Amino acid sequence: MANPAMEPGNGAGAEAVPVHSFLENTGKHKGIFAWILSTDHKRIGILYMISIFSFFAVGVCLGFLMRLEMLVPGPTGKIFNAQEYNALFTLHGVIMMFLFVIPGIPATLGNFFLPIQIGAKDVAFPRINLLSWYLYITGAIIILLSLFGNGLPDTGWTFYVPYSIRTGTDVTMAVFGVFILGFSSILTGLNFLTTIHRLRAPGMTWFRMPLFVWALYATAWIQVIATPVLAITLLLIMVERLFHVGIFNPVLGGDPVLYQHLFWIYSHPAVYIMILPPMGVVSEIVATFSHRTVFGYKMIAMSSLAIAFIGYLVWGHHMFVAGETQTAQFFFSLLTFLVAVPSAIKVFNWVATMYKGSLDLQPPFLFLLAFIMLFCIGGMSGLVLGSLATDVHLTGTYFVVAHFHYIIFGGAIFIFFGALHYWLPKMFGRMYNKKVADWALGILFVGFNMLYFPMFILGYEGMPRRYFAYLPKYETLQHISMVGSWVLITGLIIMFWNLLHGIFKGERCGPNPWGGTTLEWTIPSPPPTENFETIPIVTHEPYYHPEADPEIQREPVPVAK
Amino acid sequence: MNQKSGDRTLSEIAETNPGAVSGEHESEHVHHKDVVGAKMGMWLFLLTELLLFTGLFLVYAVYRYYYTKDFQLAGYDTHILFGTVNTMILITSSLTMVLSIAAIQRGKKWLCVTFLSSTIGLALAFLVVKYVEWSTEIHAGIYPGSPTLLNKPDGVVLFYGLYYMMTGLHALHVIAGMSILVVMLIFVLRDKITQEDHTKLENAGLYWHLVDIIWIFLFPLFYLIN
Amino acid sequence: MSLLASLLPSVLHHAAATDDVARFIIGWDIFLFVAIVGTMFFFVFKYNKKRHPRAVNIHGNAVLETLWTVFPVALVLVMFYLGWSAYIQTRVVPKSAMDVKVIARQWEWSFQYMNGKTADTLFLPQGRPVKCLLTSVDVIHGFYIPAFREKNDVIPGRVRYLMLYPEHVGNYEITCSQYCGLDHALMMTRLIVLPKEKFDQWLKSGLTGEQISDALTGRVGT
Amino acid sequence: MSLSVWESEHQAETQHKEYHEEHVSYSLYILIWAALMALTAATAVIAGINLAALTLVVALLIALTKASLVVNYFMHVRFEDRIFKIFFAIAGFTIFVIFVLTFSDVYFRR
Repeated sequence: MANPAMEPGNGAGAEAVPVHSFLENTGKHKGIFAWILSTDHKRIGILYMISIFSFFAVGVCLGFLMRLEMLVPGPTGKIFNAQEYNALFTLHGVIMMFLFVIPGIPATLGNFFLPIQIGAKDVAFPRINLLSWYLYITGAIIILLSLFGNGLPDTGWTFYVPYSIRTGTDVTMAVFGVFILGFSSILTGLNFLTTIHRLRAPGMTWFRMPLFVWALYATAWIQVIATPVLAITLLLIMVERLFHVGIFNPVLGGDPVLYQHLFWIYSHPAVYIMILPPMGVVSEIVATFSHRTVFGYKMIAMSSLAIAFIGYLVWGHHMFVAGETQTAQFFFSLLTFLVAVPSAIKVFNWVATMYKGSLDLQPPFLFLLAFIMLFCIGGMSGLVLGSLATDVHLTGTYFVVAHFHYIIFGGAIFIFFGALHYWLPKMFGRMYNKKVADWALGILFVGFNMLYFPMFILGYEGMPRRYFAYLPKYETLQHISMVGSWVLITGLIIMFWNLLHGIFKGERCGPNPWGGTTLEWTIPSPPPTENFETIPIVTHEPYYHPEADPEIQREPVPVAK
Repeated sequence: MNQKSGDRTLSEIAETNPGAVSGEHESEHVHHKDVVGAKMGMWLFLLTELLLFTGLFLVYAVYRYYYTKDFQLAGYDTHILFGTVNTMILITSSLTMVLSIAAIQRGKKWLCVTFLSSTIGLALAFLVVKYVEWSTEIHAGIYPGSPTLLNKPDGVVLFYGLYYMMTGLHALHVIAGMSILVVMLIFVLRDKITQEDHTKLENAGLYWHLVDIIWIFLFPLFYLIN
Repeated sequence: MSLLASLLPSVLHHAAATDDVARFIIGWDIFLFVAIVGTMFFFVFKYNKKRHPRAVNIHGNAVLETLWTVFPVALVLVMFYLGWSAYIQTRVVPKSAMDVKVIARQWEWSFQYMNGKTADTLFLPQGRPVKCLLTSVDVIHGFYIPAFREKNDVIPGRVRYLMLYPEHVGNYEITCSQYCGLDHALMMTRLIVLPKEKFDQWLKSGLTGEQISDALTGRVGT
Repeated sequence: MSLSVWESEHQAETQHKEYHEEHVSYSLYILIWAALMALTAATAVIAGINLAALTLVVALLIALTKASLVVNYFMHVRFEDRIFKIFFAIAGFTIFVIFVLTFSDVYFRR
């Protein structure tokens, strides 16, 4: 097939070829086994998607209940008592972090599109890919088993010692679940790294890779290098609880702050596991809907690696008030400010990509606009927290809660939704209702800001986080925030209903509804099991829009015959 | 075209993806061997293991810095003999491991089996020594949470906490490695690992050497403090 | 610009300095946000498919890219410096500082003075620097006085310190900012700054509730 | 088959280094083993001598030497592609960074 960018929307040719899509081609197993025993990266991506969004639904409900407790100030205990509330925010954090955002885009859309975008038939280790899904499910089940233990864990998702050692609730189970999830993450990471190194199609040089692949590459390195540190830290908590070894227990001479170091050595880079893949998606979407090449391709690619690297150097800013020495505070604050720069560069590049483009305001692009706004607010509030004087005041308050929800929800998850709107037509060959998608985004955007923006103000006023009760002076803002959560959930329900309706009942769309130029748009929708009938030979940059390059002669994409 | 070394060259892609080249359509995924890819995956996994132990080494370093005196005090009581013997056992097992790979590369199946069995035997010997060592300690009343230990200074408690944690985790890796080697032995006997295709054995070997390397560092940290 | 001050009145020099840093950073944030998002929507409007059907490929611009790398670096360095220098002032312990032990336990605060007096409300004299020595008997807590923009974690088995410079007589909140279990949200007490002589009186023999409220409102009590 | 076409087309790119099947001799392995055993004996003996603060440094240097022998020869990194060395460097550098930054806090604690 020729480059569809030259004939946008022309999908008729693809349907004429008698190729079975991966959805129809069940392989040697039947029914559900055709899914849970499949080593096809596309099917595994969808397995991940189903499981991840199920847990997202649970996490959202927990978050909704947490906001509901804010109906009345003070410890009235009308809705939840303290213990219940503490379990709520712990489970909300654990589920959202470890079961949703960290696997998030890499495990779902990364699994699905990484091999296609580099012109491969599958990932390097398809069976390990399936294994990592099983580990994910095992970890999730173990976390859920803590529901039936001695009480729901109530430590917060950070499992800070010595509280996590002392509490009588079932922390061991939850920690063990996260430990298993870590291995799932590691295996995904090493699979992607090997895939990118070994399975690129002929001509797919490093600087011809789509930026989504670059982002996944950087992410995979963090997964491989950082996750083991979390694994050992959690293992130490389990050992501590089971055998009273005393490694972090201050009663036995241990240092609780050392635990925080180890925890954040992983968990700060983990923030970049969450945000780098969405940044990659943004680069894809902005190039496709601007109908021109991205501005500063190499700069964006390199800043992914830079972020992955500098992300390792700043974990200490989570501990500014934990009594770090001034030397550590100096370096960590300085480096924290520097990590802001590559992210800023990316934002500038994305906006510059719109310059002299031909902008097509389709739903994915609108999600991108929302992302840029929310991510800017999130990132810029991070500057306030990176500065020592203000961090001392604001850390541990609602300001931090607002900051990371703007980054992770407003940033990562909004663009995850955008990515769904961008790629679902490719995955299932059907288009959702675009009008409804626009409305859902509008409601989400309003609800999101209503929910989280008041938290910045609450934080500056001194409202600490993880409080099930609050002083009456915070009541108005808490109520605005609570109503915001209802609006947000309405938007989520409309959006998911629209997407599901689109998947099953939507109009059929061609292989390239948006006029994208990367390799996934050259194959039929939904993709065939083997992705490519013939492995393509890549001869040009990923966002090659010949129509935007009148001076360069159009040359067709050669295909191995 | 900056094809870096270690990345797949075109001929390799063609080799491992014949379906891709011939254009024939297959209904099932067919996965061909990519030897360098398999090794790359294994190395990345080994790096994660390295980072796993790094966490523990970091904890050790910090506490050693906090409680230098206590650590030296506690270090007197570990058994340098057990440590040295076990180091030598593991180093020798690493040798037999590479020799078994060298043998299969030269097509000498039974020599490979001999070396591989000795590796497994040495791994077992390591565990036996470890067992004797731990029982000596436990007999002396030194184990996590024991009254004898809790009466000692904080640094000593931490030293032994880390001692059990780190050597214990290492012993788990020895057991895991040994189990893998047993599977490899069966593969060699059943000719699933041959002169032509011995990547599995090589990767198992890499894992085994990593276990050895970690011990090389544990040895001075726990047994050679005076 | 008193937006921040209206959120939470600053009661002392350091709090005002913190607010200044926040004002500087948030000011730049707002400017950059308007600039970036404004440019973005301008492009969305101007280069809309309908108005601008034919895109032009632009691969990059070395000057522009250098500029928007160097400028943010310079800007964040300034921000870092301001934050650091405002913070470091609060870590200096003057000779005249008075020591107070702050002991946290689940879920209450207690304060111990040098003469052995203990209290569950923190009373401090106006105009004298105070060095709070923080320690915990069980888990990690967070000693947080929003009006002072000051906070430090309270760690079991370790002693950390926090400097307070009470400049004005008043009654301020103390909360726990580090999650510490069941009643974390209820672990609150007050910081009461008294005129020097009233404080000395309290330290020696104690004061009645009425005397304290008199001292706070500035009425001349007996 | 188009395979041959590819090969001729991209002859320049196709380095026939292929996968390394260099056969390291048995005797080299045994030599390395002997060195490792000698170093183990040395480190155990040195531990008996009082070198004060240097004890740990010497012990760790010996351990590092032993580890590099194992990595380079037993694990073949010496004969491996450059990319494997880069991977190793990335992990090593990360470990270094983790230690340095943690100690930027811990070292100044007392």
